[in-house]
Amino acid sequence: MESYKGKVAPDWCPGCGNFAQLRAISAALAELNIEPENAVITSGIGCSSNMPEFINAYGYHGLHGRLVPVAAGIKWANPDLTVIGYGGDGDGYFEGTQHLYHFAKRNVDITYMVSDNQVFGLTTGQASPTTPIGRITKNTPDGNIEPPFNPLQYVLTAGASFVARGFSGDIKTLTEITKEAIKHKGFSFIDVLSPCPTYNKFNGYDFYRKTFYRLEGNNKEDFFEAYKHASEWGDQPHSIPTGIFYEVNKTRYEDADEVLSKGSLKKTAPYKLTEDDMAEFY
Amino acid sequence: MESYKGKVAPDWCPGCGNFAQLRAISAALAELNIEPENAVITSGIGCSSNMPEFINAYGYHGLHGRLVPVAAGIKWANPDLTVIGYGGDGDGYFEGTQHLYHFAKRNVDITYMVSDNQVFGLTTGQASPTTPIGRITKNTPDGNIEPPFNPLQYVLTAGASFVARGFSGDIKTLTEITKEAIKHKGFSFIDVLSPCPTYNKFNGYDFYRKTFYRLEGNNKEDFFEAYKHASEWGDQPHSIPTGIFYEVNKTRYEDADEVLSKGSLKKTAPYKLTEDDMAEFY
Amino acid sequence: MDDVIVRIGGAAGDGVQSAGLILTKTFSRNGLYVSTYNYYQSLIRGGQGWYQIRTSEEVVKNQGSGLDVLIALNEDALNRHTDENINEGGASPLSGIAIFDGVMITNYNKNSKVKYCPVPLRDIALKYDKNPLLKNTVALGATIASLGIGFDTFANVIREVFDKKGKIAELNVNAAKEGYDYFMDNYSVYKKVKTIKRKMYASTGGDAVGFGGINAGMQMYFAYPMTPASSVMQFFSTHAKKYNIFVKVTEDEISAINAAIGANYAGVRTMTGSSGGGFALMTEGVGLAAMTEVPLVVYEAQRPGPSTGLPTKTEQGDLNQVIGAGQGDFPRIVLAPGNITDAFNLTKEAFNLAYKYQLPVFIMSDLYLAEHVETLLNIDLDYIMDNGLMARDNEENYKRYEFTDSGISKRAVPGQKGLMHNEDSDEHDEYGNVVSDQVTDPKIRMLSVEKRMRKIKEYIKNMPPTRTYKIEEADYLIVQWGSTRGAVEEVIDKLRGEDIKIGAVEIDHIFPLNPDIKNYLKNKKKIIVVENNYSGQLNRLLKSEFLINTDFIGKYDGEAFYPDELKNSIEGKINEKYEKIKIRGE
Amino acid sequence: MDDVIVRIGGAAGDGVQSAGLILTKTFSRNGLYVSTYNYYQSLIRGGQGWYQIRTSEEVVKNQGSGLDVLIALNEDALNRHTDENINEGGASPLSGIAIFDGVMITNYNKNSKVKYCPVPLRDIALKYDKNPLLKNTVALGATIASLGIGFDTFANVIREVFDKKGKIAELNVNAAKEGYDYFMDNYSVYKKVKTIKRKMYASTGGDAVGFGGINAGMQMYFAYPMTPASSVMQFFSTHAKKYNIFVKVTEDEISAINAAIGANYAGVRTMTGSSGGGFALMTEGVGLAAMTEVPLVVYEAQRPGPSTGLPTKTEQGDLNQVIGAGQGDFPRIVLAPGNITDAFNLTKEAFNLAYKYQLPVFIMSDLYLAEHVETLLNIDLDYIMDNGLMARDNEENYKRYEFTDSGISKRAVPGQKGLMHNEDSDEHDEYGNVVSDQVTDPKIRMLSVEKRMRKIKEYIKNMPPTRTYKIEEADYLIVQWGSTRGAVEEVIDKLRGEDIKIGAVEIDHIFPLNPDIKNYLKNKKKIIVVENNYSGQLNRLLKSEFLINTDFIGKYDGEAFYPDELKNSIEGKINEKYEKIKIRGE
Ligand SMILES: Cc1ncc(C[n+]2csc(CCOP(=O)(O)OP(=O)(O)O)c2C)c(N)n1
Ligand SMILES: Cc1ncc(C[n+]2csc(CCOP(=O)(O)OP(=O)(O)O)c2C)c(N)n1
Ligand code: SF4
Ligand code: SF4
Ligand SMILES: [Mg+2]
Ligand SMILES: [Mg+2]
Repeated sequence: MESYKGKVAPDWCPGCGNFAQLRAISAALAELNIEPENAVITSGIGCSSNMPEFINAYGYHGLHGRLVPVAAGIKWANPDLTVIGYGGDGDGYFEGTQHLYHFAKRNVDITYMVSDNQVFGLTTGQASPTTPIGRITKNTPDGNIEPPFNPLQYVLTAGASFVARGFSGDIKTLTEITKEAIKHKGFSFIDVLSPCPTYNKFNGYDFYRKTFYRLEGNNKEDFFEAYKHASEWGDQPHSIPTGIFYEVNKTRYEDADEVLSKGSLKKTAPYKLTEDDMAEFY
Repeated sequence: MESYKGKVAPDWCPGCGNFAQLRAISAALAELNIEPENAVITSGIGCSSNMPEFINAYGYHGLHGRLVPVAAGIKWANPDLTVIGYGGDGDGYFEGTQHLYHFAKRNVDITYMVSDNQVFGLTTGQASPTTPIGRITKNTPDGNIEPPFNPLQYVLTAGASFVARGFSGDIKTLTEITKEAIKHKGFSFIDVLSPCPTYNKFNGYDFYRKTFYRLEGNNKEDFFEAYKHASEWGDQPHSIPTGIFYEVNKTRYEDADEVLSKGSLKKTAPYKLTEDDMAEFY
Repeated sequence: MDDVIVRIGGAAGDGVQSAGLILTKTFSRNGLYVSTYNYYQSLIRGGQGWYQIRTSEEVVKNQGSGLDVLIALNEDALNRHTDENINEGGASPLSGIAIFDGVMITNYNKNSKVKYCPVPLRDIALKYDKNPLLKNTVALGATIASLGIGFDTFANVIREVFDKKGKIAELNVNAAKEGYDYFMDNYSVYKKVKTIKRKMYASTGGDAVGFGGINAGMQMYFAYPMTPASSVMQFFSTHAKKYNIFVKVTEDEISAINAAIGANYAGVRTMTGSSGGGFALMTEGVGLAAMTEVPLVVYEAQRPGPSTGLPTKTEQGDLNQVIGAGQGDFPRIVLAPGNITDAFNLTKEAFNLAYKYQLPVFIMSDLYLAEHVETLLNIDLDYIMDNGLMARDNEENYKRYEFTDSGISKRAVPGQKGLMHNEDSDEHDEYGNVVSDQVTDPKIRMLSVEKRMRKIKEYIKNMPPTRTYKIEEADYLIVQWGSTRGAVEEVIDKLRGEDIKIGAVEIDHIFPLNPDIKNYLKNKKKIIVVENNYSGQLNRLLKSEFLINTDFIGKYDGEAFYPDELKNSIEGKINEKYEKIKIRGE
Repeated sequence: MDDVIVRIGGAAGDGVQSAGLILTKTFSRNGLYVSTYNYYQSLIRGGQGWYQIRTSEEVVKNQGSGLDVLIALNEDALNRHTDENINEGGASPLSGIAIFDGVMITNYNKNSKVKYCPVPLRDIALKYDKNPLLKNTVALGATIASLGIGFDTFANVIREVFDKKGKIAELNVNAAKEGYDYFMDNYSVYKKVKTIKRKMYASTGGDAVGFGGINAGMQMYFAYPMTPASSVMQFFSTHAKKYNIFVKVTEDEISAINAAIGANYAGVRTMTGSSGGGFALMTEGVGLAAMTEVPLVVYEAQRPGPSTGLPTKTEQGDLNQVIGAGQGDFPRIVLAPGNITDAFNLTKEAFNLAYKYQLPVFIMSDLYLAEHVETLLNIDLDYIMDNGLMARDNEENYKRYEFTDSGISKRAVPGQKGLMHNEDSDEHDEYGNVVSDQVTDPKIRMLSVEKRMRKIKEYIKNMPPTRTYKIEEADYLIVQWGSTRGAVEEVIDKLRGEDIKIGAVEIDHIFPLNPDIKNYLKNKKKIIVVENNYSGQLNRLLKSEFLINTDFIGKYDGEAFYPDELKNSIEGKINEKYEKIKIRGE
């Protein structure tokens, strides 16, 4: 895990959930013996998205909402890399809505983890797509009226082959989930309940420690069971499930494609044109 | 219905499914006694999206994929209007993916009908988001490998309060569905199985006449029943359900919002600032 | 000018900005002009930032060079701002007094130009409360004392700022008083500030745009948050109920601009806005508004690019993007307010222009303009909404896009009887019907392009004259746009004082350029274009329009110009000898 | 020039284009140069369109003015193209022979310049098959006969085109033969075309870009379909297996450019492309590539705007958009091929430029260039992939964004050992770490801006000299960019023939402009900028760069320039007297 420690110290606020995800990702990569040079962390824009700087791996910190196509482009170019996308709930469920759905549907072999703090952190506290109804935020002084986005049901409907939820206050499970997600062949999605002590005073460690529970014995291949678990939420004990909701074997896009399935393009020399190839212009 | 006839004759290919939707929309508006001046048809870009020119109502033919926000903007400005969005499957399920989801979730009171011909018509025959696996199209010479998009499950998961499917070959039902959709208070979504004899030789009238059936006696308030019906598809008789899958009462965004719920902004004079209002700059 | 500059330095989360605002309000309430500067990072906690306030009984146009009073909230701040080689983008080191916690900060670099005035900030604060921010109030009290300002107005400001917090307010007032007294007891007034009994209004540029929007009859705002455009959204969000404004954060910027187009099309004045990156996503929508001739006002607040760039810094680097937004040739109007008062006025103008000419109008701001506080000048709340030409209900043979001499055709909005028509992003004829639906008509296409473009000719005829500053007999001419205005004017004042004949053309209607500018370009020894960017984006426009040789002064370190820094650069240009490239196509 | 121009007119769905392609191939196989023109609507069926082929034993550079042979597939087409006041955007009316179905079309407008050659197309066709398109083949047979070209090569082309359809091919050959014989029996050869035994290659601009991409080692293409950019995507889709290219249609253009950036970052040459509207959505991504210094090639194929505009027509209206794409100042290179051969060559160059300088490179095309067919000149398949500076594995103290003299720093791609680093859309230091993460450093920001901008200075030093045409002793200078080149050169040839000293500067490296252009601007009587747009987008660039007075000739009816039309306009400008605006900033 030490080998994954970046040269820049994280600049998140004390108590920020992102610290846990940083540890979980670093630990998972280390425990899976993936060399830092073969891991790429790509992110969007948000507090969470500052992650790549803090990990000793290849990092690509791109645009708000666009990490998923970047990740897919990298993976398709070089399948030998472990590609992890990391960003916020605003990043993934607002600005990047469409990419998440279509790349999950395509079942591209990347891992995508969302730091879901139910708020826009970096822009200082506006409502995010997962902000609950009634919540007072910077831009909803009379309470949010927009129904929250359900990330797990969204990616399940898309056809993601690995769907999970973690909690920053349970690093051990989060690390395990992350390891499984990386090992999984196909699109792996992890929504993480991540406290933002600065802008979300409601859903902190205390709240989740009280309400979360670990899914156990669920049939991970049962779509409807997963879909129903994904609708659970509340402020009572045992209200919010975490763990792996769904995991199935499914053809990866890379395997279905005639060109990609032939092997790494990175390792394949480009085609060399000859005079013969000009025949079609004749 | 005559009163809705536009001055420009439709330029679709003979046998195109869009003719049926033109009739259904015109008939529904006429039968509901909505005056042409109070109806707005807004569309994206595609063969289907040429619709507004052919209807005698207010028409706004905007950008590829962006009709939903335009429709919402119109409705929020003037709630007395009947706003109908009409576009293609490429338009709505690729380029406009994110808007459909979030505005359905917001339950804005518009009707959105998609001409689902499983192909990009106007750009001459590329695979669309609903093109089945294996299908040979202009840009998939060896067969499409991208899993098709399920529009009904998508909007159900989003939280749309009216979800239906029509078929161009069954204008009567389509008209009924359209009427119900317009009457419904909230986001009404209709996916229409619409033949494209020019670029989709597979799913024509014959195919659907054989395979479609009308949902009857379904519990329209049962989410999971609707969700499961939405997964039915096939080439055998009674494989493809049409009709209203889901319809529930749900707060419209306009009703939840403090400002919009006070009344039509179009009819309300803007606030007049006075010297007193400058107090906060003091 | 007789002024005072105070700076508060500390880490993010130290309450630097709120302390600054209390001071700003105190000066303003004492009848003084103010102008502030906020130097911060894209960080929630930590780092190093500072807030500067310049105040005077005369109009203050920028943050000012020089520094009279420093409140240092930590050691780093004390060292940083007393360092002769200060590296804060043009800000001056302290040459005055430093107020800091002499108990906590003991081991610092000494500078002979500084009078060190330690105050036991924390010790005093702890007498009242454990809140670490209370020591800032103590420091503010000491500062007020150092400037010889009476305590009462200041106390009232504190009460107001903390008003929701009841007895916390009194606590703060008392702690402040002790800071005030401590300074009085131990040091003498450093620089006496004369206060005046008069009402002053001060606001940020963001609030001014918001207020201008309300004044212009705007009723809806669609956006997706992005610094530094968010302050306008924030103004509308917090005033939604009061002013009956519908504010919606959409899933992305594309949605925001399309919803705004729908709302304007339906006849309700609506604005959208973003910063450069979000605006990039809106550019397709800009062309849609232009083609369908739907009025649209877009607020574009710049920050240093490319890409995410420096989210909390300032620059004027998006002019090319705004002028180039959207494929094809089409008319657009770009406004660039030069100060906060202008931001208010031009926002009002933007709506009437958009509605009169039925095209996209941009208000270009930048982080500096949007976020700093300045005293408002000449605010006039009168406004006549001009919605432009409208068709009458049931008008016969109504042509939405009639080919008129002015290029302006009558609008009709949904709900109007007998005026049903189609508005189309495809090229269309006078009725709105698509040109290529049956047989493409190259002639109609040409006429349509010309019709739209005539609107710009009409606008140019009706443009207000270009704003100038001390242009009389000027040998040297500065050309500037947007928020550099205040620094430029101060430099001109100073150089005029040194008998250099220099003046400025201040471009706040930046695209298209007003042809009257050419009158000011004649017979100049030098034309110096000043921009807060690297490449000279206005400079390029000016050259192409007026075929002039210019000198260029750019700044692209993320900070606004400081007057002394700018004066140096301008003097450098004036004294510089160089070969002019002479190429003429005659 | 000794040439022949043939035009086929009919409705969409009538097979106009496929008939045109057979003719084009036949000319090419006979050793002739060709250049075609396709006039069509955004319609699947109906309307009126046509396809024109110009052929000659000498190089043919454009579609040509004049019309020798018309194949009219319906009455409207016959009347339209024989009308003196033809309204098809500059195309000439027929002054030659008309081949049409004399049985079906009997009641048409007569024109004395036309020799009417009715052929019972449908009757002949029906002898062979009921397919209504077969009559086109009969007409083509008659056309070949009218030009005195042997039947055999033509027959082979038919066989090849219909080859997948087995006996249908023979059917077509026989029907064609009967059309051929009918013409021979009833009319005489109208204009004898000399054929030559030599190998000619002809392609569309879209295919040329695709082929150039393959030649340049491109392995991935991401896009979302949009006319007229789709032809490149189509080339890659149909050749994916052969050339081992991964082609992906993404959910939108935003996804396409971000995926392309990811792929290039990971070290595989990848391109993306769109037309103006889709490109508008990509503009945020352009800035990302520039900031992170990821090599990126973007194909931008123009059509008339604004907005959806005229999807099947041509224009050069997107230069402002491409130059303005993305907020902030950053380096970019824009190429604009002037013909189809150039499209191939510049695509190859684009990749090496993108990789050498690590920045976005644009290939700007337009519908005319992308979709018409022309004979390729000087095709060279040799290519050395220059991936620019790369770091060695485990290099010590590796700085991804090292401040070098050239501005170019060594790249490292994921998978390389010991070179792990961060690439960031936020402003960063030499290592890639974010500048504002702890304390913003205005100095580093400045140095970073300058570092990126130095790459453009380096590029300018290494640019190929600007292309010129008959520049010797020219009094008059045409400046053109992109696809207008062929028409411009032909007009120059003609005017030189009339003893007017005129030449051209042909700009295919359009941004930044090559400073060497100024050498050609000196001592000209007039500089005339020719563009296929309304406002003169290159003109504006030229003026700002070289401070020259210019004349401007624009065309914005959706069609490309025709040589005679352009000649008239240029002669008009040469003869025009006018007052020049004289403003100098000296
Ligand atoms: C195109 C674009 N729009 C908006 C922004 C401004 N922006 C930066 S971060 C952010 C939201 C951050 O929220 P989230 O994604 O939830 O991340 P968090 O900070 O909470 O981790 C926004 C809107 C941007 N950088 N780019
Ligand atoms: C931003 C943008 N991207 C691409 C296009 C090109 N385009 C026009 S129509 C279309 C797809 C049409 O398919 P669909 O939406 O299914 O409509 P249909 O023609 O099948 O009715 C595309 C990709 C465009 N106009 N704008
Ligand atoms: S604002 Fe919230 S999400 Fe951002 S760093 Fe601070 S605690 Fe974390
Ligand atoms: S191409 Fe298909 S969808 Fe388009 S008009 Fe023709 S039949 Fe209809
Ligand atoms: Mg968040
Ligand atoms: Mg379709």
